[in-house]
Amino acid sequence: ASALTMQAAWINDAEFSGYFLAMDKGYYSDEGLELTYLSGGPDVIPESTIIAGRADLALTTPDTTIRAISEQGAKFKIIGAQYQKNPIGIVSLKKNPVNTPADLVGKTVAVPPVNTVTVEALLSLNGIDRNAVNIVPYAYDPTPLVRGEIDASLDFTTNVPYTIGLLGEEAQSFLLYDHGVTLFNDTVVVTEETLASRRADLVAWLRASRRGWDENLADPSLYPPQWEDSWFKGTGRSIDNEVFFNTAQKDLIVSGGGIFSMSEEAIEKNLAALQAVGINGTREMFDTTLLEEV
Amino acid sequence: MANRAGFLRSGTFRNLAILILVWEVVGRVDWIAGGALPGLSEILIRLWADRGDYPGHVWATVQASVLGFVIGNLVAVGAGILFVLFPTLLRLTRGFNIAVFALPPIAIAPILVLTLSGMAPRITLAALGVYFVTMSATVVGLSQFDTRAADVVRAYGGKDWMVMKLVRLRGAVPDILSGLRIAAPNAVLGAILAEFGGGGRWGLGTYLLGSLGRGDPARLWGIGLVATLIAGLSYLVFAVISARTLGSSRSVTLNTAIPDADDGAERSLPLRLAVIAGAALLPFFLWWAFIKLTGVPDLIAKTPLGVLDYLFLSDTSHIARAKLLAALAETLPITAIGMLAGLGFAFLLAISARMFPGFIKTFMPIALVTQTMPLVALTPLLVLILGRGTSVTLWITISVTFFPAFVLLVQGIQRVPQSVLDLPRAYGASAWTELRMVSIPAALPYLFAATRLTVPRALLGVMIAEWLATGTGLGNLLNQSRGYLDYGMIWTVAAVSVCLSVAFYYAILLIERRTLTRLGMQWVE
Amino acid sequence: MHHDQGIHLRSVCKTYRGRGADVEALRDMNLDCAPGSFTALIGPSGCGKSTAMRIALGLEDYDTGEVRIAGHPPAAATASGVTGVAFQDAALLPWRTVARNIALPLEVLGRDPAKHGHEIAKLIDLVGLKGYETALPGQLSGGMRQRVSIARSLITEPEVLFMDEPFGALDQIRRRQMNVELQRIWMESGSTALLVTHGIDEAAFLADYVVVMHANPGRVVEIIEVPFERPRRNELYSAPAFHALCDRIAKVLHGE
Amino acid sequence: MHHDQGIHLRSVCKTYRGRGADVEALRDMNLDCAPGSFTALIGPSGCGKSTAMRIALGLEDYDTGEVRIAGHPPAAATASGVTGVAFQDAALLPWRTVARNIALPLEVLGRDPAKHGHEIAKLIDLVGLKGYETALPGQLSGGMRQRVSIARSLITEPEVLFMDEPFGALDQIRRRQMNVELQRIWMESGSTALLVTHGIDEAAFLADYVVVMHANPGRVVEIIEVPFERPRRNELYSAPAFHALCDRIAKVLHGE
Ligand SMILES: Nc1ncnc2c1ncn2[C@@H]1O[C@H](COP(=O)(O)OP(=O)(O)OP(=O)(O)O)[C@@H](O)[C@H]1O
Ligand SMILES: Nc1ncnc2c1ncn2[C@@H]1O[C@H](COP(=O)(O)OP(=O)(O)OP(=O)(O)O)[C@@H](O)[C@H]1O
Ligand SMILES: Cc1ncc(C[n+]2csc(CCO)c2C)c(N)n1
Ligand SMILES: [Mg+2]
Ligand SMILES: [Mg+2]
Repeated sequence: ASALTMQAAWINDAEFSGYFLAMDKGYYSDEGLELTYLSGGPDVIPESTIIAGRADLALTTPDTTIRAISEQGAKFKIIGAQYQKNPIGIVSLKKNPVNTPADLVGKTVAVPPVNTVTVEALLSLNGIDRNAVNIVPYAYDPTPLVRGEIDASLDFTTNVPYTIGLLGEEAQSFLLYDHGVTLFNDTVVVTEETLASRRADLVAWLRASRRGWDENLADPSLYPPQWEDSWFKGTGRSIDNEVFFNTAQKDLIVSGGGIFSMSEEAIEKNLAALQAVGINGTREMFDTTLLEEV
Repeated sequence: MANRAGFLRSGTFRNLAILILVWEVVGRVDWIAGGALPGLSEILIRLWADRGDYPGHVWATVQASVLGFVIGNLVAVGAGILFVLFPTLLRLTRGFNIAVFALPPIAIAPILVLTLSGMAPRITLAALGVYFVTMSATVVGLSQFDTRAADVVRAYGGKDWMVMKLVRLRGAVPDILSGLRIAAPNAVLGAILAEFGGGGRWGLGTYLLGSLGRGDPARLWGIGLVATLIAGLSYLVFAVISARTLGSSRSVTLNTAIPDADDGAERSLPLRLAVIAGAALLPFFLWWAFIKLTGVPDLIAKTPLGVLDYLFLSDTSHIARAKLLAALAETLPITAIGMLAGLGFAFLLAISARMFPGFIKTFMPIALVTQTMPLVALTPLLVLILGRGTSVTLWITISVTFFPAFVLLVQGIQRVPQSVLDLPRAYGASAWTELRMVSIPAALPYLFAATRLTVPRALLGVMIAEWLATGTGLGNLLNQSRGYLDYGMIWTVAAVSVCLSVAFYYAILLIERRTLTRLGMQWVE
Repeated sequence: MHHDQGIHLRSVCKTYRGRGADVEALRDMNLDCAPGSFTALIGPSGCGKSTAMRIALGLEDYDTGEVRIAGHPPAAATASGVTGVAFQDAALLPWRTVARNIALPLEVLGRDPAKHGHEIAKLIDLVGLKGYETALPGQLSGGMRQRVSIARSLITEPEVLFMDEPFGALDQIRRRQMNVELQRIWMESGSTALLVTHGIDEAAFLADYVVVMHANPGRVVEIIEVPFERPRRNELYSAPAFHALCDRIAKVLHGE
Repeated sequence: MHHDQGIHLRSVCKTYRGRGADVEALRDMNLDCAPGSFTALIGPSGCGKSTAMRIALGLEDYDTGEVRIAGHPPAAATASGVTGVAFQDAALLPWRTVARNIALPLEVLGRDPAKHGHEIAKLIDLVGLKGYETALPGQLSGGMRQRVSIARSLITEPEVLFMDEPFGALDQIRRRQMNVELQRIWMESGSTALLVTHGIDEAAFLADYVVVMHANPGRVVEIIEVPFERPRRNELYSAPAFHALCDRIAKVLHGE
């Protein structure tokens, strides 16, 4: 079997269910791969891991990746996209709702500093003055939102509304995707070098992962409970939360072209959205040929 | 046995009980920040419910922090001894030493994770967290030796290393121990912070990350308290040993001898210039060597030349410079205030430690919590209480800076020989008068050492606050740049912040030398 | 128990405890120095002289007994500024100049040193340190440091003066000169003085009463009155009566 | 310049420079202690006695002149273990017990203290500290600390012995007793001894030569030979010839 290392974008949660399942069921071995899975975290920059050669493949945020290619000359290729629609959204409370980008005017919104550009893209695409919104740092803790210290936060709409519900509030959210920021997320990224030398392995990975995702999304509530003592052990999160997450993300992942697919139209939309904030992406940054092989 | 009974009856115990009760009530009735501060019982209940999660995380963190603690401190004490024996070495490596202390963990953790594997990044970060404090404490301790005793050794032909072995090392034991006390929480925090970037599955840091999104303060406090417990145990061990050795380490009478003014200084001008040049270039050389040796690709790892290029020569350099200057303009003023605030707070505490020993014993556990509780977890609460303005920045800066200064100051005050304390007491001096006239001046070398520990950290504290709470200045710039994979800016901010810290440090050093020389006191580089 | 301006220790017992063996430093120590009297305390090394003095100053706890200084418990007496003290060890603050070391008791008592510049200068002159006003203790010889400490003990014009072997490191000439000066100051001020010394002649020259202590346990064995007229002059040293008294003190001291 | 086993300072000048006024501590100091001789150095406080001794031990730089101890420069002499020293200040290590403080020079010289247990015990007995072997310096009286430092200076059985006012804090009985013991040890060992003292009688009792110094600048003004036979006994103190010599020393000392 040939060894392949993947770098995930975040700590173990339902966001990566497809891979967990594929690993548990041996789909990667079936494809002749010996997969090493690296969890992520707030200080892990997945792109760095592959540049440094610590992983062969990474799940990334496309805006970061494309910006790195166009501005730093990084030699990346995007070979697939887990989320057809980015689950990132503006999350607020029902009692103080932010329903559209326009509602953000005069509000305080907490954004992870690494994602400020994404929000700036949203504002710019919707013709809102950047200075009309008070952007403060966000560290993935919903407490300030629930306590009303901030009006909204940028977070995964697939995840945080569940927690807010548990805390006795009702969440209101919209996807950035639905307001012009038409980006993928958890894009599958490799270096050009890896692409050239390990093409077959990458195709194998895509195939096995797709199998895992398909099976997982068939019944989103089925698998997370089984991972209580394995993948999710010690994460501090709850299984109910993962089921919620897995269910919520289904529509954002499945696509007519199969999991990971990147249609020409979708790629166009990504490039257009990035253009709005001055990130110059090109079609060459995406390589759809592996998916075709799958 | 008698000790334990004494403790139960003591004011400390009573104060602690009161403190816990107040905390419980405040937490229960949701007084602070609308209930964001949980009561102690809520935390304990949560802790009990989560008990299954903890062993694996605690074990991972303990492993990393213990290893880092041991390695970092061994290196620190060894380096301290070398530096005292060969002051030139200290001068040469000073920039590097300060850099190690002042480097923002958010900047180095990802680099460490990329260059090292397994537990190594965590151990390294823990070791980096302890190195400078212990080294500094070792150096002050070794330099505050009794020259009369050294004369005895020299009169028998004993050389410097013999004086070191027989006089200085033993005399510095309480100081080194106070260094270890400060190091304990630093090691734990270092390990936890490395877990943020390590992508591992186990460790309190990882657990904290997973728990952040739950909006459950009781869980976060539970993790913080467990981390504090780990650090606190180690703190306690060294505090007890320190108390045991202190009495017999104090001179019976105060040494009045004036130290040689130019002990170990390079005499010739060319040599002095060479040392200065070496000291200035060494950190950059090590930086360059680190990158070349680890072979990290150019895109991620910028060499000093790379940073120069980024900042001055490349096409986009004017944008980078503008961003950097704007950030500096936001960060620097508050840093100056933060330094003073941190130092002032430490000083105030050290004085209270002498005047109200009971109060300070009660305060110690709280102080330890502030040192081991990761600020990511604490900031939401702080923001709820203080908002996102200057006060939260100051608060965070104080909490990041005061502890080493405080412990070192207390140590300096405790070292004053009984015979000189007798004098003010024989004239009925109040504790405050005695402190003012004898203990504080006698502890001046420690006060300066404490200041030198505070100053580089102040900038770091401000940057953490900017990154977590205010979203301004260098801290925010650093974090944002990570989202752009803008490693040029990341290295630039790290380098600039270190250079600033070194500059502050040298400024203090200059004042220190002048003052101590005037007062005929022993100073170390 | 007297409650006058003198120094009174009544049945004071003191045992140092702690590491290793306990040391019974004082057993049933009684000492009465009448107001305005000059008492010399003499005894072998380690017999508890310093301990007794430290107890009188409130610097050391004692196990049983009672202590009154100028009618008050030690702490009250020292805080009111009536006492002056020169310790066995000079105990100078290394970072203060000679003049500022001498001024320290004034500062502790909240008096303004600037107002006492003249007295400080006079005392520096008295102990022969003119020209060393701004020297730091590290620049002085052992005997010079001791003289600073003597000057410091006198700066507050104390009503009760304690001195623990203040002249141990001085040469004979300076010692005798200082003895004469001390006598003068004491007579002018009418203060109560307690002097710990190893010099039998010094004790006989200066004191109204010589209190002789023995060791193990530390206790007073005899109080010898010194009858010579005041002011005593250096000629006294050659008087036969003086020698006879010194011999008597020596005998008691040696336990013969 | 002699290159024998004695102590030789030739035209040594030493000025303390630095903060404030310079102090000329020694001007053209000459000192010759023949091998096996006992020399007493006497002079007013601050005349440079300690400075001369520290220079002889290589602890202090000097401006001009030459120094030879047992035929070697100070550093070489001390390192070879031929010297022993008791400083004016006891300078004990606070964390070492009495016995281990006395053992310190052995450790510095790389000798095994365990092999000298007997000598240590004998010296502790000699200075009257039996029972205090395991006491720490903080538990001792001033005089007791000084006695530890005397014992420490003798533990290496030095060929050249320096003592800076070692008996300053001792009572007369113990002082005289120590004088006799010191004479015995010195005679048995045949060592060269240099004793700084303020006691004229002590100098006359112990020394072959009394070197008298004056201050400002520190210099030797006269060397007085002491003719009394050895071993000298306490009876000597009452001999008229002894008194006459003491008076002569005093005269020179007082500059008459
Ligand atoms: N802090 C202490 N702890 C334990 N024992 C002590 C302490 N201070 C003094 N002692 C003991 O108490 C006894 C008396 O000591 P003190 O200092 O009063 O003697 P002294 O009469 O002043 O002697 P000297 O003339 O040598 O100064 C000594 O045996 C000494 O060992
Ligand atoms: N480290 C120093 N710096 C400056 N001056 C000093 C220093 N040490 C000594 N002196 C000066 O040198 C002179 C001689 O000092 P030294 O200690 O040799 O005197 P001494 O003869 O031993 O006196 P004593 O009998 O009082 O001990 C004194 O005037 C003193 O002020
Ligand atoms: C469940 C879940 N929670 C938080 C994050 C972290 N996060 C929130 S927004 C953002 C930037 C775009 O990915 C990141 C990293 C995550 N990835 N998955
Ligand atoms: Mg005494
Ligand atoms: Mg001297």
